[in-house]
Amino acid sequence: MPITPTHYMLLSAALFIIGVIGVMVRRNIIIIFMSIELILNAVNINLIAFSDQLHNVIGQVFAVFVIAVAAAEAAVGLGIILAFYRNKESVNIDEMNLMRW
Amino acid sequence: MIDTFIIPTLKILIVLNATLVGVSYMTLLERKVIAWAQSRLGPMRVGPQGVLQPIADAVKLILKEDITPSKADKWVFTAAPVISMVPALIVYAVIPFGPVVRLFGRDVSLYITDVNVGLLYIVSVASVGVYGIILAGYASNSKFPLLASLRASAQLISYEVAVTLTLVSVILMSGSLSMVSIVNAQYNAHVWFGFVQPVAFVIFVIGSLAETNRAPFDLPEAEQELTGGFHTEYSGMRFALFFLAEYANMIVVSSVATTLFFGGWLRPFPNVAALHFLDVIPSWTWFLIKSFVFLYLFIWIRATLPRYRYDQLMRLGWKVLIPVAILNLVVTGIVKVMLL
Amino acid sequence: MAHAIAFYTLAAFILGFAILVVTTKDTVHSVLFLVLDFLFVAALYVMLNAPFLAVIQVLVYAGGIVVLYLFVVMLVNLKRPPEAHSDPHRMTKFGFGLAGAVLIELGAIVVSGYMKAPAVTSPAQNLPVSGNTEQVGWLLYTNYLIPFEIASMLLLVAMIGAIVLAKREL
Amino acid sequence: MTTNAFEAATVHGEMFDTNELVINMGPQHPSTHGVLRVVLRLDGEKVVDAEVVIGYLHRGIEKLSENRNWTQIILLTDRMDYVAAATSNVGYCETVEKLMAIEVPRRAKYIRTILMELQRIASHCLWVGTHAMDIGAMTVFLYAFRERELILDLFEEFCGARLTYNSMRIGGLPLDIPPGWDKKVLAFCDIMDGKIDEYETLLTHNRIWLERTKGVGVISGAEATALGLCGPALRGSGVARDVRKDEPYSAYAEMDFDIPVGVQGDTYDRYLVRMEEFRQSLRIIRQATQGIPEGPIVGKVPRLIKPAAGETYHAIESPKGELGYFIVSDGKSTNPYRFRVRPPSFCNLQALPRLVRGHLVADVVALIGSIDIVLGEVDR
Repeated sequence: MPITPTHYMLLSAALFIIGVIGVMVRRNIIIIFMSIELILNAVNINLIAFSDQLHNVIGQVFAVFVIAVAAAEAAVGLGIILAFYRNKESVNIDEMNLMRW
Repeated sequence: MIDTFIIPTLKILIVLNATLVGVSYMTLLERKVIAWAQSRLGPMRVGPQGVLQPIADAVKLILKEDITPSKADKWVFTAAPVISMVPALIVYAVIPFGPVVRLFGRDVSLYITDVNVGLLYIVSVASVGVYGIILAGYASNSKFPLLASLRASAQLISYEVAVTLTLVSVILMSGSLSMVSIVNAQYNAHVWFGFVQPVAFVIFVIGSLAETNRAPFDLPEAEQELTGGFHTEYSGMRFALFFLAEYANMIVVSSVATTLFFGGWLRPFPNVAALHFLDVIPSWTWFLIKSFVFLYLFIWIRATLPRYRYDQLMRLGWKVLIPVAILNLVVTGIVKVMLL
Repeated sequence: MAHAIAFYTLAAFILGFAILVVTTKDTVHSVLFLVLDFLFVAALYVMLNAPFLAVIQVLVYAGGIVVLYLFVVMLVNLKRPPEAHSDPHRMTKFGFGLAGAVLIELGAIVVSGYMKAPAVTSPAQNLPVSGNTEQVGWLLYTNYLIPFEIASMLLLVAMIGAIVLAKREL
Repeated sequence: MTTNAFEAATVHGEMFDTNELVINMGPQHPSTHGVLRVVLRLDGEKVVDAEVVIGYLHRGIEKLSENRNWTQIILLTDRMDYVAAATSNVGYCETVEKLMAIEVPRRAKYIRTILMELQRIASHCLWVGTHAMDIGAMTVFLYAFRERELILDLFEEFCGARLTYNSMRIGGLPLDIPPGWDKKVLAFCDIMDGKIDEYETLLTHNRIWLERTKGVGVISGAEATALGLCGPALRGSGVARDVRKDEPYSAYAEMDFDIPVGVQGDTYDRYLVRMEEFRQSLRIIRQATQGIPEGPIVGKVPRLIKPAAGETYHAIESPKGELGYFIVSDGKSTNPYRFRVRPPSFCNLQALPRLVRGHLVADVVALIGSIDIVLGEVDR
C-alpha cells in the first residue's frame, strides 16, 4: 500500500477544512487566528509532499515563504488583538465592527 | 540487527542515564563550589564529604507530598514539568561525545545520531523548552508564577535570537550544520572556533546563561523578588523536574559550547604531532573535561554576581548582544568571502 | 508498509489535534493542541525528506509563533468567554456548508486527478534530496532572492507594526 | 474553565486598559526582612502604588513596659531592634539616667560606646548581606555573616548572650569587660578592615550592582527630612544629621570621626554611606578601646529606681537612625507612667511607598533593603 501524493493531498485537504470550519464557526479571534495557521500548514504539507514527489526543492522554498508570512501575520494579528482587547475588553469577532475608534 | 537496533538503544540508555546522574551530581557540585566560594563546607552529612547528597535529595523529593493547587489547571500543571524536562533530554541525541571508535571489534560512533541539521535541531528543541516555564506559570493560577513566567518567556525568546546569530557565525566557519562536521571542521582548520570567533563565543556564553535562567539572569526564579518564580506552587518530584531540567540544560549548553567553540572531543592542538602522547586519553574524556570547565564557569558566575533587573536584561539582550552578534556575523561573512 | 503506518499515525494525530484546536473551550488548551499539531506536522516533514523544513517548523511555529499566541492568551485573560455573546452557533451552518463545498471541490480535484493519466512522473530537476538545507539555501539566495528580500521586508514591517499596535505609549 | 490570576486583581468593569495587578509581597516573602507586608499595585512590572502593612510582629512592648519596673524594661528593649540589641539598651538606660540625673562613670561610657559601635558594625553586616542577597549577590551575605559572628563572639564573652544581651544597667554596666577583651576588639578591627574592602570589591564597582542601585529610589534631602527619614537613609540624601555629632551622648563627644553623606540620595549613595560608616565605626572603636579609662562601671544609683515625676525624651543614633525614647514618670510607682519609642525603622519605612513608586518589582526589594528595617522595631 504505497503512500502517494494523493494521500498527502487528502490529509492536507482535511486539515484545510478543519481550519476553515474553525474560522467560520468560532467567535474567539485567537482561535480564528490559530485556525488560519492550520490552513497555512495544510498548504505547506501539500507543497512539501509535491516537493518530495518531484524531487524538486522549490516546494520547500515556498514553504519557507509561507512560514515567513505566517509569522508576520501572527505578529500583526496578535498586535491588533491586543489593541482591540484594550479598547473593548473582548476578543469576540462579532464586536470587531469598527474600522477605527 | 546489532548495528541498527541494539547499539543505538544501548547508546540512548547510556547517554540518558549518564545525563540524569550527571544532572543530579551537578546539584552537588554547585552546592559544593558555591560553598567553597563562600567559605563554607556545603553538604557534608550524607556519605563522605556529602557525596551521597543527590540520592538523599531524590529520596526526599519523591517521598514529599505532591500538591496540586485546587484552582490550578490540572492537566497543564502536570504537563509543564515534563515539557521542560523532555527537550533538555532529547537534545543529547545529536551531541557528539567522541568520534567513531573501534569498540569490541566494531565501529561505534560516540554519538547517538548525526543529522545534517544537527545545530538547528538543538536550537529548535531548546525553543520548545520555554513552554514548560510559561505553562507552569499559567497553570499555577497564582500571581507570582504568572509574572515569573511572563518574564521567562520574554527572556528566553530575546536571548534565543542572540544565541542563534552566534551559531550562524560558527556555521559560516564550518560550512555545515552537523555537529560532527563542525568538530571535524575545527580539526581541519587547525584551530578551535572559540579563538577565531571570540565575540560569538562571549555572546554565546552570556546568552546561554540567560537561556538556562542562571545568575545573573535568573529573574524567572528570583527568590528574592518573586518568591520562587514559576515553580512557586510546585512541590515534590514535579518541582525536582524543573530543577533537573535547568541543570540538564546547563549541561546541554556546555556541551554545545564545547562542540562549537572548543573542538568537541579533540585534544588540545590536535594537529601538533609532538603532543601525540595526549592521545592515550580517550576522546570523550576531553569532551567531558571541556564541558566541566563551562559548568564550573556557570557556578562561579552565580557565586559572584548580583542579578540583573528585568528591563536591564532586555536592554542588554536587544541593544547590545543582538547588534554585536549581527555585526560579528557580517564581519565573519565578509572575511570569509574576501580571504577564503 | 512502515511508511504507511507512519503516515496514517501521523495523519491521525495531525487531524485529531487540529479538531481539538478548533473545538476546545479553553483557549490555552487550544494553543497547546496547536503546538502538538505542529510537532506532528514537523514529523511528517521528516518523513517527506524535508528535515530542514521540519526543524524550521518546530523553531518558528512551535518555538516562536505559538509562544506569541500563548503570550497573548495569557495577557488577554478573559472574564467572559467570547462565545457567550449573542448566538454562538449563528455561523455554524454556513461554516460547515462552506467547508463541505471546499471538501467537494477538493474531492473533485482528486478524482479528476485519478481520471487522467499520471502526467508528472519524470521530475524536471532531478536533484538529490539529501542535504536539502544547502539546496533550499542556494535557491533562496539565487533564483528566489527577490521574494526572499521581500519576505524579510514583510517581517520587518510586521515587527514594526506589531510594536506600534501593541505598545500603549510610544 | 480556569479562572485567571488577573481576575481577582481587577475591580469588575473598572479598567479597560491592560490589567493592573495587585500583589501581596509578604508577610511571608523571602526579602521583606521578616513579616513586612507590602501590597503592590503593578502595571506590568512597574509599581503604580504600594501600601505598607505592618503589625505582624506587634508584641505591645510599649504598653508592657508600663507594667514592668524600670530595670525589667531593659530586657524588653532587647526585643525591638534585635540585630542591635545593645544599642536599644543604651538608649533606654541613658533616657532613664537623664530623667534621674544620674552621672555615668567615664569607663562605662567608653565601654558603652565600644559596644554600640560593634553593634553598628554587626547590624550593617546583616544589612549588607541581606541587601546584596536581595539584589542577587549571595556570596556577600555569607561573608558578612562570618564577620558578624566574630562580633557575636565578643558580645558572648562580654555578657554571655549572643542576640538579646540585656547588657546595660541604669547608671552603668552590669559587669566589667573581661581581661584581654579590649585586645580582642582591636584584633577584630584589624580583621574587619580587610573584610570591608572584600565586600566592596564584590559590590562597589560591580557593573550590575551599579545598574541595580544607581538612580533607584532617589529622594532629595528636603523631601527626606519632610518624610522623617533618619540615619543612613537620610545621610544618603546629603543631610549630615547624626545624633552622635549633633547631640553627643555616651563618649561620642570625645571621639574623632566623620559623618559620611551621599549626594544623589539613591540606593547606591545609601549603600556607600553605610560602607563608610563601617570604617568610621572601626575608627571610633579603636579610639575608645585604646582610651578606656580606669574607674567604676556603675554610677551612684539609688537602690530603688523611682524617678521623680516628669518626662523626658532622649535620642541616640542606632545603626538604623535616630532611636528616641519618650518616658513619663508619675513619681509614685516603680514603673513608667508612659513609655514610647521612636523607632528609626518605623519612620524610615513610611518613605517606602514614596520611594518605590514608578520603579519595577525588582527595585522594591532593593529599596526595602536600602532603608534597612527591622520588623521587631517597626512593630514593637
